[in-house]
Amino acid sequence: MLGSGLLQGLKVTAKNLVGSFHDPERLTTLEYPEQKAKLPENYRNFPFLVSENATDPMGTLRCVGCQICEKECPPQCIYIEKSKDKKPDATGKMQVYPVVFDIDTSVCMSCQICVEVCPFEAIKMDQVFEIATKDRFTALLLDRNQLAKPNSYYHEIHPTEAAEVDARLLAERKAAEEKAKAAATPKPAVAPTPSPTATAPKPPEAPAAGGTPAP
Amino acid sequence: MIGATSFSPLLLAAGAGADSFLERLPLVIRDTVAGVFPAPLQWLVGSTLSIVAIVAIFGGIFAGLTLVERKMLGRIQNRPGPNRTGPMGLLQPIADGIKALTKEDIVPRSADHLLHYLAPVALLAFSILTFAVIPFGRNLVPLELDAAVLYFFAAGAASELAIFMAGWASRNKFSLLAAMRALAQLISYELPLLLSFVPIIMLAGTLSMTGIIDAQAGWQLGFIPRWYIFTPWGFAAFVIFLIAALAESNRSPFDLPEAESELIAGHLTEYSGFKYALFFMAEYFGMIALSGMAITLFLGGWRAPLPFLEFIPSYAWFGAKLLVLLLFFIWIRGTFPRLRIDQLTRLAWKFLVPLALVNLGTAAFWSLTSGWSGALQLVRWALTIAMVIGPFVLLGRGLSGTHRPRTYRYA
Amino acid sequence: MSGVEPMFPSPSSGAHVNAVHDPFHGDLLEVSMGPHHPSTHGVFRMMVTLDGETIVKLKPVFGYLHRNHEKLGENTSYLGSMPYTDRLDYLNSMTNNWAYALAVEKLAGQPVPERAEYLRVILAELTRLLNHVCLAGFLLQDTGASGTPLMYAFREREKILDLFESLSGSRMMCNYQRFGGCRVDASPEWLAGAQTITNNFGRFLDEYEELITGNEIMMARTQGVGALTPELAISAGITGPMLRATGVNYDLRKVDAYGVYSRFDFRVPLGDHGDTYDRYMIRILEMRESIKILQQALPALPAGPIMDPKAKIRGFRPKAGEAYGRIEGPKGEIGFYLISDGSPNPYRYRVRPPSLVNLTVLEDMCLGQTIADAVIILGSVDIVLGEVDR
Amino acid sequence: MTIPFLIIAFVTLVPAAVAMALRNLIHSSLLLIASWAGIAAFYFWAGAEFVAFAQVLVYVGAVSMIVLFAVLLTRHTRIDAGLAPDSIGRALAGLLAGGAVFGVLLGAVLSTPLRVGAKAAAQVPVKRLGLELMNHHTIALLAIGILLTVSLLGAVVLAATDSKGKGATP
Repeated sequence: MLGSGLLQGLKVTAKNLVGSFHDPERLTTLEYPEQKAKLPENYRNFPFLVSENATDPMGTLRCVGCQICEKECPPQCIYIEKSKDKKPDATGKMQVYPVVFDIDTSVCMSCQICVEVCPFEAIKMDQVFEIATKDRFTALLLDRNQLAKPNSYYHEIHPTEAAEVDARLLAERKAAEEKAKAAATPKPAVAPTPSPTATAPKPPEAPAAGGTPAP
Repeated sequence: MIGATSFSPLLLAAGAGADSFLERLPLVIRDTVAGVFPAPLQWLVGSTLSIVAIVAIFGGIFAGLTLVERKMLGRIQNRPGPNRTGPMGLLQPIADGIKALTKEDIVPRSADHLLHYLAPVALLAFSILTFAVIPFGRNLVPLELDAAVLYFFAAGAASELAIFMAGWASRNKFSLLAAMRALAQLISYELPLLLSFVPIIMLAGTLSMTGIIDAQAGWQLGFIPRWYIFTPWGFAAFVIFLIAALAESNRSPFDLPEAESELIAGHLTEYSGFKYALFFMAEYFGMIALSGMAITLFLGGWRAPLPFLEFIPSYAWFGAKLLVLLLFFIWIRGTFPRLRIDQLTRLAWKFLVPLALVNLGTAAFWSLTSGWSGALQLVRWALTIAMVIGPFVLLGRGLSGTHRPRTYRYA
Repeated sequence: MSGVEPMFPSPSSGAHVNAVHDPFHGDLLEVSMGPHHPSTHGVFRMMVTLDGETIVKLKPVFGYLHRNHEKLGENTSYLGSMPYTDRLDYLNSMTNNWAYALAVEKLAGQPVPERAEYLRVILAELTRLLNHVCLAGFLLQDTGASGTPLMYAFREREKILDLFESLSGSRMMCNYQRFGGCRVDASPEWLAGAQTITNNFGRFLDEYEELITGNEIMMARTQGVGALTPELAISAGITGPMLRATGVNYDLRKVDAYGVYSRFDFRVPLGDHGDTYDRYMIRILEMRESIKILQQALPALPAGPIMDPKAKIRGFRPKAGEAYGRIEGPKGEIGFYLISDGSPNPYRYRVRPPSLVNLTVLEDMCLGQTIADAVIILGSVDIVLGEVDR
Repeated sequence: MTIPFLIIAFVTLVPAAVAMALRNLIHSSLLLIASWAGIAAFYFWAGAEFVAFAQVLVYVGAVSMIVLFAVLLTRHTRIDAGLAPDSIGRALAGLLAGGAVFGVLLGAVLSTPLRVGAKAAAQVPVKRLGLELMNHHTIALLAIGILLTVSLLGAVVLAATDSKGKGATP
């Protein structure tokens, strides 16, 4: 019959009209400023530099200025200048640290390749997306002070990931101490314990290069 | 004096009607206001009062309608619709009004300035003229004309002129193409619109609105009102009238002139600011006037649907029916895609006009056999229904012959 | 077009339009639709020459969104190009990633673990649902239904995008596949979420079909409009739902049987007329087939690593040679052709964009139709300008 | 000669006169439509409502469209073509012809037996009009009906053959 398709269409829209008053499935709008959507844990926006504690962010930056992320970043939006002197890092080894670490967030596309290739777990993805600014140039170029955030914050936004990373770093630190103890005591006959390879449960971030930057 | 006798002031209700205070309220107001002025001026004051009342009330209904439309479309599409301005978005019409007023009114340099300015004014004038004859309530008949229905369509027909002026004055290829489309659509749907109400005139025996409403008075079998929509030919005429009304007011399946996906905004491309708002007001007034007409012709004007509901004042019933029809218009806008120009004119000439003509015959048969009673009554109903359904199915097959949902094979 | 003397001076304010005189058809109207036009799905322009309402000539103009994707590919490492493939056909980033990863794996002979193969099939079918729902919504929007079907389509699309966000971190720019597997493992809650979505999708499709497929106006507007003959489709290299709508049985998932598609049983719908209605219906039926694949793949997801342990992320130098990896993307055959000279950057990086190839026959389909049909025909070709212009 | 009569006469005659003088064809046709509305006002003033509405419906609604379409679709006239009389002789001939027609009309009007009544005629209800038409003037009504149907069918046939000739659209 000629009009039956049209009447069916009307029935569907009527069902949705009535449904939108009682069925949450049929009213999907989220009133943004008042109700905020819960971000999934894997959500990533712009990167940030992880520092061991909040008190002295510049002193305890995990980043050692190895510039791997600068080379691997597809749109080349990271700029690093190494320091002349060295300072001990978490495992006590003397490491260079970045004097200048800029990320141009107007170029960065949050693709998290820098996180993937960083052997030192020094850069992670943030979850802040309300970063509108009026100033187009300086405000979008974040220097290391604006980028640095404590490890506790990292635990806050990516709990499971942060836990695995801490477990791995702890293992490395213990292995480094044993090696140091073994080296300090007389030369034992047996060969030094092999440096711990990638432990199984870790998400395949990057094969931990045992502290020495890969070429 | 100009036709002093024909422009009679608000008529006192002829019918018995409940004399409740609410029913006579409009008359009381008119008499008190007119009483202040000297005798010769009283007619003038009465008319201006009704004009002011119509423009104010229907201006308000227009404002409310824009909000209701956006809220209802939103709800159909699983979203709440405007709810930021005012408590439930209630201040949205005021916000739209201010926006329309403050927006810059750009007139293209090569446009025909006089016509460009005159087009929205003419369109709005013609569509407001049509409100003069619609009886909103028992005592709310602005103008009691003997040939009221003809007056209504005369005013409606002139609005095509305004659309042509708008399309032509913008001197823009798109708006000229769209103005041509709009005219083709309006002219081809004028015929079904007129033909669908001719059977009503034939059976009611009069062209005046109050006469038609009186012809629909009384109840069948105790509680079914004797409205024309409850007769088979009346229902068919009502459907044709609604389809044609949709096309006349450029509403959803027929909103071809403002087909955004093709010709940007049709003949409204070169309008902005308050002129654009005027066009919209004219479109909504046209829609309200046509639904008012449909109510008067088919749904018994301001009559209550059930005998024991007579205590509610008549203009409340008119308002309720108007609301139902307007919501139906919005509901259709939220559901159907748009017809192409050739399909649209083919629907008018090859489907609606023949159906309306056949309906004329059915109504004639209905009026001739009004004497039948008892068993013959059933025969009469069956025959009329057959005379309505038969041509519908035959013409329908011709219209969408090849279009059928298809079945698909799988590799 | 000879004698372009403007009989009717095109007003400066109006759209760029002039009247041309053509010896065969008399006075024509040359109208430019786009690049800034409400219904051209992005920055795409059609120079349409009209005789009254019917189209006499249609010249597509594109390139407004050209971002030099392939030359960039030659200057970044293999891994560096992966996030750029999200931006090719920005509606289906998962299938773009998979096509690129497949090409590089073929180049480097990189094996992929079982779980990653299954995950890739699941994500590709979810992307197919996403893309076809988007198409149905946009097509109806072009025919004039004021947003209602589009909103229903987007309501379903959002659920799938939330899945992608909780898995890969971003709704549309997933950057999820790597050479030799996937980047992040799918948690059990994620798999449960995917299962509920696939189960409810069938119900949504029935409601959607009830609203649209039987609708007389929709049938009148799309049946017999923009018909494409199988011969022309094959010779023009059309692939994907557009080709199957003309009745040619060619689906890479069956032809190449790449990944683990051979383990799932699904059917390939074929049309007979090749017009806009068929192209719309083929995509609806393909969605139903994708649901069937998902319902088979999700429970059968094996445990195990999702990344081949020997796969290298940095310093990835495939041996010299060339490879062409292709998959059945939602819009057609999306392929990546790579030539490697042993350095970390590819020597040549070429993308085969299905949208561009399907677009080449736009004029053949639009000749003789009206301007209102041209909009729908363009909608049914389902182009995304990111992929057309690269 | 009451004031409304003068106003309506002004509204009818002046637009027609201006329409003749204007260069822009569209403006002049719109003014022509305005003068038709003036004629409808005359009917109103005379109390014949039905004829007034019919006049508005037919002329201002439909015939105006035909005039505007004709002006628009005739391709070869420059839209703003204002034909200045190119020779005095032609202008004089025009005036002469106009004057002659005016004289004949004036003679007919003055010699008719219609009495110039100051009071408007009695209000004729539409029902009586209908009955009158159907009883005394049925032949005239049917003849006009047939004429219109024939012209309608002719138009449809013409349109059908015309579109086929120029390459039918699918």
